[in-house]
Amino acid sequence: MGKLYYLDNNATTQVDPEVFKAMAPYYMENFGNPSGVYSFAQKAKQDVEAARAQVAEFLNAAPSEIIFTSGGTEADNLAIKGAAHALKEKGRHIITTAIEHHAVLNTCEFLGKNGWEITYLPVDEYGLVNPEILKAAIRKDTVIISIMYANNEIGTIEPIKELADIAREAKVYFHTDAVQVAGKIKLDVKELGVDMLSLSGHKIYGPKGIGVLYLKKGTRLSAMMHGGHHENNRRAGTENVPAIIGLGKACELAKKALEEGVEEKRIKGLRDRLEKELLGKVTEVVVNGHPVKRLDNTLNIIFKYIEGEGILIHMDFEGICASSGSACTSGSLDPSHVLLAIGLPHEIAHSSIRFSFGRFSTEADVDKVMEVLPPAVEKLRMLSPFWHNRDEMLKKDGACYTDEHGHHGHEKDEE
Amino acid sequence: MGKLYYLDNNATTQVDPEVFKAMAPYYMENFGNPSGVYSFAQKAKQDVEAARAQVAEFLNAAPSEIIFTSGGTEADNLAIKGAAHALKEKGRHIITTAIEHHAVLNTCEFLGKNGWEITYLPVDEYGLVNPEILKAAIRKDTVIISIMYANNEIGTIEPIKELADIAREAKVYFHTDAVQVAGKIKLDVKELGVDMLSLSGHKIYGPKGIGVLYLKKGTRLSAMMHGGHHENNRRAGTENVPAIIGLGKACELAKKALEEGVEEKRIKGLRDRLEKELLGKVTEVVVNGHPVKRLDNTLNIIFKYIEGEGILIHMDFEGICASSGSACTSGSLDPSHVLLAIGLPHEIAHSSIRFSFGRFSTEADVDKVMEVLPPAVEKLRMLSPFWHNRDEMLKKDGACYTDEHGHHGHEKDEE
Amino acid sequence: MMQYSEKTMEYFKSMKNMGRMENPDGMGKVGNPTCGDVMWIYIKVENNIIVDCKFETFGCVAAIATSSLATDLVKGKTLEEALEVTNKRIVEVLGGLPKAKLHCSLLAEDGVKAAIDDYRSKQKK
Amino acid sequence: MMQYSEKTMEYFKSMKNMGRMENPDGMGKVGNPTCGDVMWIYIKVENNIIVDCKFETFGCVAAIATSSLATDLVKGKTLEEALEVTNKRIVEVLGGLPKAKLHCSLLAEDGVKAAIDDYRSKQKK
Ligand SMILES: Cc1ncc(COP(=O)(O)O)c(C=O)c1O
Ligand SMILES: Cc1ncc(COP(=O)(O)O)c(C=O)c1O
Ligand code: FES
Ligand code: FES
Repeated sequence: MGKLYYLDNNATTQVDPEVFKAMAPYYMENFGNPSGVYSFAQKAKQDVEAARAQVAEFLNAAPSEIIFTSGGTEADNLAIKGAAHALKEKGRHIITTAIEHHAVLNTCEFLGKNGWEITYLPVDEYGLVNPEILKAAIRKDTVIISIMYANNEIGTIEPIKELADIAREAKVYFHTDAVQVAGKIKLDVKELGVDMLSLSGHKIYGPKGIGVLYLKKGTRLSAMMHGGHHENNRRAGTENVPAIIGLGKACELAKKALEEGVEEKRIKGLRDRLEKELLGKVTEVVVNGHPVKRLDNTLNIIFKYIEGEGILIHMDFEGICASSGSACTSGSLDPSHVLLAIGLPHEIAHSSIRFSFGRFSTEADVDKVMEVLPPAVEKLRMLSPFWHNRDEMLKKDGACYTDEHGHHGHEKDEE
Repeated sequence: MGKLYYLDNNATTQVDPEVFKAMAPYYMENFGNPSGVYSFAQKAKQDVEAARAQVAEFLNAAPSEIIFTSGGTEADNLAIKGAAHALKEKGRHIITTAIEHHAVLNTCEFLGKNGWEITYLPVDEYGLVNPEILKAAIRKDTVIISIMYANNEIGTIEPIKELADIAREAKVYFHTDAVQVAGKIKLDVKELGVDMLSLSGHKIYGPKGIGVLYLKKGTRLSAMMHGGHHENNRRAGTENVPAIIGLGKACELAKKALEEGVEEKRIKGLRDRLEKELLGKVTEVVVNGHPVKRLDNTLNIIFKYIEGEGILIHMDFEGICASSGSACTSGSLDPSHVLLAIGLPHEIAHSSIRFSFGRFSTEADVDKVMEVLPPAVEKLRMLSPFWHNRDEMLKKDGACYTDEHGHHGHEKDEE
Repeated sequence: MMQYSEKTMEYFKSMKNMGRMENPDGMGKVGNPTCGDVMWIYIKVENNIIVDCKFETFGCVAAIATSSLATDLVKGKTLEEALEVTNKRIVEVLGGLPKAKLHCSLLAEDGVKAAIDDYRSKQKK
Repeated sequence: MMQYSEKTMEYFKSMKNMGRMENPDGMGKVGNPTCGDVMWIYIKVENNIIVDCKFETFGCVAAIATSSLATDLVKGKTLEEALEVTNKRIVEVLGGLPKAKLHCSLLAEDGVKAAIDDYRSKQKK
């Protein structure tokens, strides 16, 4: 494989060399099972607890509030199913949003088929949840509200503190999927006032196959995985020691980087440069997500009249890695549920590309995209029937290609 | 830490250097998310599929019958809950045994509290399930039978083929937890005739945090983890690529070793030597499990009149790693449910030590145990009230210290 | 996600025959209800033979590759021969398509048919 | 599983005062209903002072360590002083015990008490 221009950090990140260095000794040297009585096993146990403390510190939580899971998906499943099960005598109404990750959406859907009732809150054109709409949706039998902190596709950041306040006043558990926020914005569970929060290792330069559910002290939760007494009886299964160590290290590094504040600025700089240059060079593009309340690393952009897949493949020929919609939903033919939820029509939703920058992104990545992408778009547009007939079509059925959705399209250079 | 004499391979194994070598490039180089469209991600996808094929070959299954999970615990949970949920309209009776791993036992217990009825089959003094008793336990509403292939504590090997035949005739799904068998006995799901089978990576010199559920084509199963379309919609969550690659390699190595047949013979030799020498040197010991139908690597042995923990600690002082009962249940004060199920009284069950040999065990490990263990036992017996009064006590209340349970105790040297 | 064959990639890359045709003899506009994708096929016919064929496609990579291939395959063929270029044949030439993408090749078959229909109906007038 | 303090390990390792005592002046036999463990404490008393104390324990590492420590602590003490050696004090000296193992230290306290009771009841006879 030739040189790589990796701009898909919302899908997964490269493990940081320091993280790998921390993990590596736990495969062949300190391979003990933390449940063992002997010192060799107890060493593994202690190291797991040290990692738990690192994660707790990253979130401003107590170590006992940290549950290690197999990933963000399991954390989301455990939060929602675990609390739903624990509270099933209290009520069976759950509120979430239309733009959640499938780990939340499909979990809710499953519960919806098994005796629970789910309300999916709408979002506005930027992907924002309206607190007033949440307030109005709460019922007497509402037990859980699950709203993601930032959206993986368009990067919009929800007003979690405000939403969690509403939940607390109504005495309803509040869960937030913070998988995309971790390492990008400072996370403080106390300040946010959430009861549960999900993290995933591989989105913050840690390993795949590990995640965290933060569970506020006193929050009721039924275990989902049954077996040994691991994780204080809240998640059975032999601890994934190397991954836990790696995640601890990843949290430590993320905390440091956020405190220093240099990395995110640099990343934002790259993202902003790409956005500006693309808007300057390519016509008929629309940037999705909120202009300001948006993750600094994310650029979701629509190239009208052509489909994203072709663009991706053209970029792939040149070593550029980016995605259309969320990585998890590719394989399906449906356009992104997030883009539909912010009001984009079917065909436009098919035309989006997501660039997500990260710790290892450089100016060279932006250079390369600017070299490859504009001609690719042009090429694809040359064979698009919609492109050649766009004036006609705009007249004929505005439904498809008006600029209604171009909330901060071309005119956005000044952002 | 000084030199290690690691004899706890049923708790976890050291990752094989070849496995680590196979995994290592997937953290910082081939770190792609298999869901991505671009070649870099597709490479990860292909490698995951190659590993799936390795696992399938190891089990004589089709790759499409392999579901990757986060471990043996999740595989057990998924098998039992997933099938129970899929068949809930058909019936809600599940049969298992009293000696299962907690991943099965506690899953059944959970279902038992949520509308299912569970039958726990008894076992004989060796830990064997009687096929006739299974037959008699099957009811019209029985939907799943889950019986472990070999017990992790005492090593007894169940007659799975025969038991699965009974299940098939009764048209009941048969699941077996083969976590302890993998790599020790040849596994062939077709020959066994099972519908579901669980594996765990870290018991076969693979990494922690990865496991497999073999699901025979056509077997109905509801997913337990909801989210993206991973694992053919049967298990959501970003694939743990490095661990999957490692597990594939571990299966390949295990398959090769079993075909060559040298490793298991060597391991059995070590185990047999330790057993023989201990029985020759220490009085009042009892070997648990079946004399012949037993894993070649496992020695579960009782040192009467003293508790296992003290012995373990004495061995730990000298770098010997062994366990009492199963690693997963330590932390609890109750004696092993397996030892109680084979009929041992409470105090005797507290007196057991498990040695489990593995690929990296050597004669030096046996030498060390023989150097350290007999004097430790003697020392501990010197302070045991039961030891000094054993003749008296034997007379007074035989319940505790008769030799009834010493099925193949001292006289076992000839095995 | 998708595992495309090399041949598919080649056709996608080359985009052979892409673009619009001025004054075609026949034109087929087809759309795929499953995914919302759209394909337009243009043909030029002389003596019952398709002497030129072009396409415009708003769709996935498979849709683009199959349209390119289909136009290529029918060029130089009689209308009757062209009607025998089935999606099965297209998938064959590409060396297979991912399962979820088989429907895209149908679009190409339908596009050619629609263009020929259009040509024939114009001839009748 | 258990995280024992260094002090606990020291007492477990030394097994100070372990073993039976011939012709003790008092003997306490206590058992722990939670875990089934058993502890026997022997004392020799001269002029109301415990001049020797030994133990036999069938139990966990904490039970062994606490019996050893308890016998050590009461040696040289008057009976009244010895009765003040509570399990709290034992845990303190050990520098803590794992939560699940706190009950083991109670066994030691009870053992000493039982031995003194036994001595006193014998004296009365
Ligand atoms: C917002 C969000 N939630 C949950 C997940 C799932 O996490 P994981 O990949 O660790 O299962 C992801 C990423 O895939 C995500 O972006
Ligand atoms: C028989 C058996 N089943 C299941 C498990 C659980 O597997 P894991 O540790 O991968 O969760 C174990 C080991 O702990 C085991 O020995
Ligand atoms: S997905 Fe629409 S044509 Fe291929
Ligand atoms: S566990 Fe029984 S005395 Fe400690």
